[in-house]
Order: sequence, then structure tokens, then C-alpha cells
Amino acid sequence: MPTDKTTLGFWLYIMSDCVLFASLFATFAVLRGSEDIFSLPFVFVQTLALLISSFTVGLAFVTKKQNTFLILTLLLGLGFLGLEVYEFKNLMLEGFGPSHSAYLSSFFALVGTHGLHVAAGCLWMLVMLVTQRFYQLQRLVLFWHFLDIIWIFIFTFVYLFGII
Amino acid sequence: MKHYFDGLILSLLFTLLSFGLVGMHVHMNHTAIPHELLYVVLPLFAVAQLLVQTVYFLHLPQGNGWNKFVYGFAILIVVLVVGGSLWIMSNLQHNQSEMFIGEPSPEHQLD
Amino acid sequence: MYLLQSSGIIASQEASLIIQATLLMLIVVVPVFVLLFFFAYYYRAGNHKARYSPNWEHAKMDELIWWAIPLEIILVLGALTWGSTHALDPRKPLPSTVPALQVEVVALPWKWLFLYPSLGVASLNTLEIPANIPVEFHITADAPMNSFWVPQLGGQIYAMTGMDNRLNLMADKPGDYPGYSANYSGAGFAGMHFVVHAVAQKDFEAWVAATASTSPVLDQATYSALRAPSTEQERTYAYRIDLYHAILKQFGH
Amino acid sequence: MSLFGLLTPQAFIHGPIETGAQIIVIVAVLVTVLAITYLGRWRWLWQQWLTSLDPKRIGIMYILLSFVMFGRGFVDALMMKSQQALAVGAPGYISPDHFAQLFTAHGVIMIFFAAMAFMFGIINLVLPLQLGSKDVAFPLLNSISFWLTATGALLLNLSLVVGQFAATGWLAYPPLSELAYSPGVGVDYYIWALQIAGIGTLLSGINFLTTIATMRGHLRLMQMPMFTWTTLGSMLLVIFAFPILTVTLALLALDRTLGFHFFTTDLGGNAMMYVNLIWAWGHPEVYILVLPAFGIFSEVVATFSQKKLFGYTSMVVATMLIVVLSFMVWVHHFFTMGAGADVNAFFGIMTMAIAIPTGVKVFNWLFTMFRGRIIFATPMLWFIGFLTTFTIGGMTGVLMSIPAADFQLHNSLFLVAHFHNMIIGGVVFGFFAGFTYWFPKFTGIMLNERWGKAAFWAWIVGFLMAFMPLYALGLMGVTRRLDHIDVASGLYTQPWAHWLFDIAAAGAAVIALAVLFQIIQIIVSIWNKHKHHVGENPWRSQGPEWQEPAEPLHERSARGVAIGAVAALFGFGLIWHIWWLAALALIGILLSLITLPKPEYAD
Repeated sequence: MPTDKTTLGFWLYIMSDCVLFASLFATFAVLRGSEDIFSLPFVFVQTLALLISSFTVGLAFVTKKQNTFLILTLLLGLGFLGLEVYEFKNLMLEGFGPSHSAYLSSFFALVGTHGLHVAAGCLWMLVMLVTQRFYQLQRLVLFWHFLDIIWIFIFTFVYLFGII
Repeated sequence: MKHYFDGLILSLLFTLLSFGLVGMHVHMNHTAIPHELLYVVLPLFAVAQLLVQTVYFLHLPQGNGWNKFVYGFAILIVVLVVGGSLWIMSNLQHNQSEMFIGEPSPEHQLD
Repeated sequence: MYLLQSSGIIASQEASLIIQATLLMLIVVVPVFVLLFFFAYYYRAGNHKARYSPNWEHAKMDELIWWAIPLEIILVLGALTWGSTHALDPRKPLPSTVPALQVEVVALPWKWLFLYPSLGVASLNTLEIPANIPVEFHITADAPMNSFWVPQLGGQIYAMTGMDNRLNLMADKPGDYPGYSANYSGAGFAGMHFVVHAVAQKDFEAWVAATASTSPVLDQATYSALRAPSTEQERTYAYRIDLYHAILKQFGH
Repeated sequence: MSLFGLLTPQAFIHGPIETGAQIIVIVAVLVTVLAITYLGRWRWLWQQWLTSLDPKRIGIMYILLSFVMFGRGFVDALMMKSQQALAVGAPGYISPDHFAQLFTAHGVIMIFFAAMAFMFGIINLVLPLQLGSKDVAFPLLNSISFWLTATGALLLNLSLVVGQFAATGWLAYPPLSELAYSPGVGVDYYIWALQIAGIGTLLSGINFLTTIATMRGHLRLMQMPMFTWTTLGSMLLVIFAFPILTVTLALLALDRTLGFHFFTTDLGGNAMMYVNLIWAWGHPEVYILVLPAFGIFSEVVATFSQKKLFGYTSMVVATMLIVVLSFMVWVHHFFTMGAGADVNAFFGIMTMAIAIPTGVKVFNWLFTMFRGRIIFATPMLWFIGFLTTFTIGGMTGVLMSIPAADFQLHNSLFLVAHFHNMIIGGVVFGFFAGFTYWFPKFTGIMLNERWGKAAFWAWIVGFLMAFMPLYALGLMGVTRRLDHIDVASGLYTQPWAHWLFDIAAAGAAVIALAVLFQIIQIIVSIWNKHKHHVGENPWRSQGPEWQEPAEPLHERSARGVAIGAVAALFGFGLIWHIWWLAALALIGILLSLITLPKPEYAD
């Protein structure tokens, strides 16, 4: 982790985002209800996709083959988002939309905010690939790893606890 | 390169452990493992994976003093905000839940 | 000053706590004022008699002192806090040989509804209680957040939807004690006050009997009308349905 | 839904007094635009100021924004004080709903757009000079942050012209702020003005902390001036507290806009969680404001006692202790909500614990004066005023940190007097001291001392008259936010209730006089510049910021103004549910971020 100005500034942004997610986790934990709406294999696939993408984005930074690994990471990221959108659509169709209850409101807010961050990461990767300018790659890698860490806590406290 | 690979393996390990436990628990229709144990072990796996990714992926140890200080301060604030909020809200809920909310008979129901 | 001439067992304990804590803090505050004005005067630029040591900016002993003094004051205050918070917990029943009178309080948009479950009477914006008898209030709301507060009897507590807050108060002597909402709840907030009439036991029983026989009945329809935002004059009802728990359940989780 | 969402011509029509405010805003904008056009100054304004990346110019713009908003917040205060004096047993001249908008706007303006803006103004001006870095870590981000704050202020003032503002109190507690009880757009104006300004504040926090961390040159941490240390502490609090505000406002917005149920009274919503979250941000927020004021006083006391600051190390330790403790106290804002004795007692004791480092600072200031040669210039007078009022406020604060005492004092005028004691006595006096102290550094002009001293004495007398009676009224059982006092309310019969309110209103008038003196002071000092011209270091201060002249920096970028303008459209679109406008504005912001130029320092 180099310690120049922009990296520290971005690191501070990531730390502030930790507190943002902490507030969403606290709200989720307080408004928690109990609905049997999650499927274990589904979230397992999502978790694998994000974990492997975290690996490939690291390789994009370490090796010189940025394009190949970034594209791979982008695909995995979009795959993750696709699954999430699919899950949200199904929940809403089954009547478990965000306005169904406080528990589901906080579920959609927490997982949705993480999804928006993943979407922003994907857009960032896309811009990098299009413009072929990789001076921000180091910060994108930090951002992507941070999103995977937040997902660790989401799948543990939201999905696994919800399934138990 | 190897650094990232080790990180992936360790992360995968904890992920598989968590999902495996819950998968087994659900498979044996919620009787195999007591819930309390799960509610302790799963967060431990999550924190373990957090540490793994902090070292292997974020390379925090190679960061300068400020990165580490702000990381530690963030963890402190997250613990204070989440832990504090849970303690306060559960206390508020407990203290204000009607001890004996009897089910009023139907005609008492408000429109 | 209401707070300093309180007429409730809880209010008087809270008032003495306020005075005690203030005196304790004066131990630090008074010297600060004295030092401030003395130094400001004595060490003014014009006074050349005063010693001038521009680089004296560090003294281990002195700094230790004014870390220690505030620490000690706070330790004493902290002990006072731990004790008083537990002693004056609004949920703690008051020591008494007589069982506490149960009064249910419902904060409505800009008015207070008081229900006496065991006596079958209710009242709006006026609260009749027997003096020297502990009263246990169960407080909830069918409105935005309010706060039930009778300064001369004791501290306040919030009235919130779906929540049953408990407050134990007792009037030491008969009298009229004004009550307010202490949390802004909309345009009619300034009109949301009531008066507590603490009366002798027999007068209270007479009031209950008179109210039960002469007052209009508080049924579903009357209650629904009361839910609309308005400021109301004092009024009494007779009632038989368990309104309080129905309101509580309506917002229950 | 029509093309303009909820926006209809009726939104422009208001009651008598509000129409007056509407006209004043429109006329003020028109006059300003015409004056600039007449003087042909648009180009100069655009090139020298609006698009400047020089932290000094951005700082001056922050301070000007702060003065404008302080003026409006102060008019709100005058209206409230006059209404409360007139409305004892009478309706007064302001309707209850309008009065609610007044105290909500007064709180929001004074905290977010007067105090925070002034703080960032002084930090922009002084911090780069104290560090010797001459510039901030991310100049463009600095401009963007300013314009986001300005956009928040714009949206807030716009609520005077079209629609109305929230009538819920400056923290908009649900359920009152939910659609069920606040159907109008008022609360939406509140949410989006604060959300946009809040993001600007968070970005500033990151900017200045990075500046302190990486641009100190050879200046070691323990050599940094005290104002830099307190700014470091304040920025740490900004970075870790503002995300909580962002989440809380976003959840309320989701409730109101998309029908979520976080804080509604039905379907499991829990309004207490809003109170818990907003204050988890709320208390660090007041320390964000007061810490830089402490830093300014440390500089001022050392300079005007012609002595080194006493106990530098314990001042630094005390600052950092306050930073950590400020995240462990927030329940003292809702002791009376119904939590158990253990929770209340714990947070009460933690609140008192903050009084220890603050007490240490006070003693260190006192002993900086000890054996000094004190010059009673205006900044030093502001310091003496600060110590007197802040010590009273600290005492009442520790008093209210005892839960059982707070049960009687919460939400009463006693509380109102306490926090005005801390914010006016601490933050406002601190910023006035800083403004007077550093004014010569950036303008070469010493502010007229005679008018300065007159302004101070009018401020301190006006302040004591305006708020000491509130302590007494609070003990008499008068709650805050009363737009009138009913004859039958039991307060009416209290003997002093009437003229305590009158004294308070008179106090506000004296403060108005003091503000007038300050305006005269600035005009007089600039009008005959020659008489007030001073050299490089008029106070003969050792502070590093005085040692070399501050040369202007000439980098410019229009991106900050652009993002601010698009953010205003985004906010307006969301407030009035004009979805196409909000969507377009969001795309505009994304495009602007994507096309950011490659900075020259990029590797």
C-alpha cells in the first residue's frame, strides 16, 4: 500500500464508508424480523463470484496483464449484480418488497447500498478499460477489496443468520 | 502474486466453513448445531476473514502510520456505534414492552 | 421556581440532586472565575510590578493538579450519578404500604387522554389523583413523540407509539400541578397542557363516582374522533373497553 | 404525475409574513445580479473567485456565505424572541406552523451554514499557512466541497420562495417528520439541503486530514500549532460522524419518497432508532464545531498574553481525548426516552468524563495568562467572554448529564440556554476572535478596535440578557418550542413569566445592536483603509502563519461550480419529485466525475 496523498485520501473515504455501512448494519440488526426468504446456494454463488473477483482485481494490479484481469473482474462483478437484481426482483414479485416491513426495508437498504457500490466499481472499471488509463487502478483495487470485506459481513449477518 | 493466492485460499477456507456449517445445520432441519453456537462462530469466521483480507489483500501492514491509525479508529467507531446502538435499542425495547400485553378480545380491536 | 418548591416525592429528590451537583461543581467553577478575573487584572500589560516569564510553559506538578481535580470531582459526581439514576428510575415502584393507583396515559395529537382501568372512568386534559398515594403511569401515544411532564411531581418520560413507558409519581399534598408535553409534536403543541388535581382520598372517590355516573361514554367512535389533531377543553368520560392495550397493540411490532 | 411532480403554482403563495420573506429573498437576488452586471464584474467574479482553487479565496467565500446565513438565522431568532415576548397569554403575530419552521430553520442554518461554513472558512485560510504547505491536498475537491455547501444553503433559502421548510425541529424526529404527519415538501427540503451540504463537509474532512497528514514538510506532529491539532481532531470527527448523518437522512428520505418503513409508526418501523442514529452523529457534530474554536483561543491567549501556550502536551492529549469520548456520550440527548438506569447512568458518566479534558484546557488557558503581559485587544476580550459564558454552560451541561436531573431539565428552556451558552459562548465567540485576529493577515487592515470592543460588550451583555432568563424559565417548567403561552397553561400565573420573556427579547435586540456594530466595524476599517493599514505581523505573534506573506495561488477550475449547480438541480428534482430532472442531474454528476482530468501528481 503506497502512502502518497491520493491513496491516503481514498483510504480515508473507505474508512468513512465503513461507518456508513456500520450504521446500516445497526439499523438492520435493530429492525430485524424473521422471514424465510433466502436461499443458501444462491448467496453462496454470489459470495464466490465476489471473492474470486477480489482475487482477479489483485492480479490486475500485480501482473502487467491489466486488461485481461480487469475484464474478468468486471464480468464477475456484473454477474454478482445480475444475481442480486434477480433476487430483489423475485422478492418484490413475491410481495416481500421494501415497503412490506421495516425488516425488508433495512434488508433492501443494506444490501442495495452495497450493490450500488459494486455497480459504481463496475462503472469505474469500464471507464478504465475504455480509456486505457490505469493511474487509478491502485485505488480501484482497494475499493473492490473493501466491498468484498463488507460482503463478508452481509452474507454472515444477513443471509446466514436469516437462514438459521 | 503468491501473496494474493494465499489470501484467496484463506478467505475461501473461512467462507466454506461458514456456509458449510449453515448448510449442514439446515440440512438436518435446524437441530444439529445449537443456534447460540452458530451466532458466535459465524461472526468469528467473518472477523477472521476480515483480518485475512486486511493483511493479504489490503496490505495494511505495508501502509504508513496514518493508514493504520485511521483503520484502528474506524474499527473503534464501528464497534461504538453498532455495539452502542444495539445495547441502547434492545434496552429501550425491553423497558418499554408491555409486560403483560394480553390479547384484547375482538370487539376491542380498533378500526 | 417550580423545580425548587416541588410537591412530589420524586420531584423533591430530583431538585436536591440538582442542587447537590451544582454545589459540587462550584468547587471548580468558582476558582476558574476568580483566577480568570484576577489574572486578567493583575497580569495586564500595564502592570509592570507583575512577574513576567514568557517562556514558562510547562510545569509537571501544576498540570498534574488540574488533571486530578476535575477527575476527582467527576468521580464523586459519577458515584452520585450511578446511585441517583438507579434510585430515581421512573420504572421503580415507590415505597408505600398502599398499592399504586394505575393510570394509563395516551398522548393524542395535541391533547392528553387519561384512563383509569380499574375505575372505569377517563378524562381529557385533566388528571385527578389522590394525594399521598403512589400512582403508576403507563404512557403510550397515538401521535408523534410527546413527553409526559408534571414538573412539580417529578421527571418526564416520552410517550411513543407502540411503546409502554412506566413512570411512578406521588403528590405529597393536595394541590393543582400543571403538566405539559415536553417534546414538540406539531402545530398544536403549545396547547397540549393539562392540570393534575391532587385531592384527598375521599374527594377522589367522590370524583370517580360522579364521573362514572354523569359523564358521556368513551366508546370506539368517540375515541376515533379524538384521534384527529385538535386542542381540546377539559372533559371526563366513563368507559368500559380496554382502550390502552388496543392502542398499544395497534402499533405493536 | 405531471411534468413538474408536486410543483404547482400554489407552492409560490404563502401567508403574509412568509410572503415578506419571499419578496426580500427575490429582491436581494435581483439587486445583487443587477449590481454585478452594472459594475461589469461577472468576468472578474468568475475568474478570480467562483472558479478559484486558492484555499484563501475559497475560505473567504465560505466566510461570506456564513455571514449571509448567520444574518438569516439571526432574523429567525429575532422573530422567535419577539413572538415569545408578545405571546404570553396572547396569540402573538406568528402562526404556530410558521413558528415551527422558524425554529427548525434557525437550528439548521446556525449549525450547518453559519458555524460549519465559518469553521471551514477559517481552516481554509489558516491551516495551509500554519503547515507551510500553502495549499490543501486536493484543491479541486476543496472547491467542490464549498459549492456543495453553498448548494445546501441555496436549497434552504429556496424554501422561502417556493414551498415551505420543515416544521419539525432542527433534527426532524419521526414520526412527526414522516409523511403521515408532515405531508408537505418541507422535510424534503430539510433532507436534501443537509444531505448535499453533508457530503461536501465529509469531502472537506478527508481533504484537510490528508493535508495535515502528508503536507507538513519537516514540521513534526508535536511541533504543530494548537489550531492545527484541534482541526485534526475536528476533521477526524467529521470523517467518522458524517456518514451516520448521511445514512439517517437517506433512510428518512426512503421512508418519505419510496414508502419504506424504517421510522414509520406501522409495519415495524422504530422511530427511536432515528433518534439514536441522529444523535450518534449529533454529539460529535457539536465537538466538530467547538474544537477549532478551542484551537483559536489557544492561539489568541498565547499571543495576547505575550507568552507561550501553557502545557502544550496536555492540550494535545486533552483534544484527542475529547475526540474519542465524543463518540461515547450521545444518549444524554434522550435520557428521557425510556432506557434503563444502567444505560442512562453509563452514558451520563461518560458525558461527565468529557468535562475532565475540557477542564484541563481551561486551566491551561488560565495559566497561559498567568505571569503574562496581557493586551486586551478585541480577540482577547472575546476569549474572556468565552471563558465566562462557557464555564457557566459547562456547569449546566454536567448538571444535565446526570439522568435524574435531566428528567426535569430535558427539552426545557434550561436546555435551550445551555446549548446557546456552549455554541454562542464557545463557537461563535471563538470564530469572532479568530476573524478579528487573522483579519490583518489576509487584508493588511486591522479591524477598528473601538467598534470591535463596542461589539464585544454589546454581544456579551445581549447574550446574558437573552439567555440567563431562559435558565430561570426552564426551572419554572417552560418547555422549548412554545409558540405561545396559554392563559390556562399554569405558566401564565407565574409572576415573572411575562417579563423574563421581555428581558430575553430585549437581550436579542442588544445582540442585534452588537451585530450592527460589527458591520460598522468592517465598513469603517475598509472605508479609511489608510488609517487601519498594518504591517506583516501586527500582534507580534510567534504563530508560523504570520512569518511569511501569503501569496495567492492562481489555479482555477469550473468543475466545482458545475457540480454544485447540478447538485442543486438534483436536490430540487428530488424535493419536488420531478424525477426526470433528478435523473438528468445525477447523470450530469456522474459524467463530471468520469471526465475528471488526470492530475499532474498522478503516478
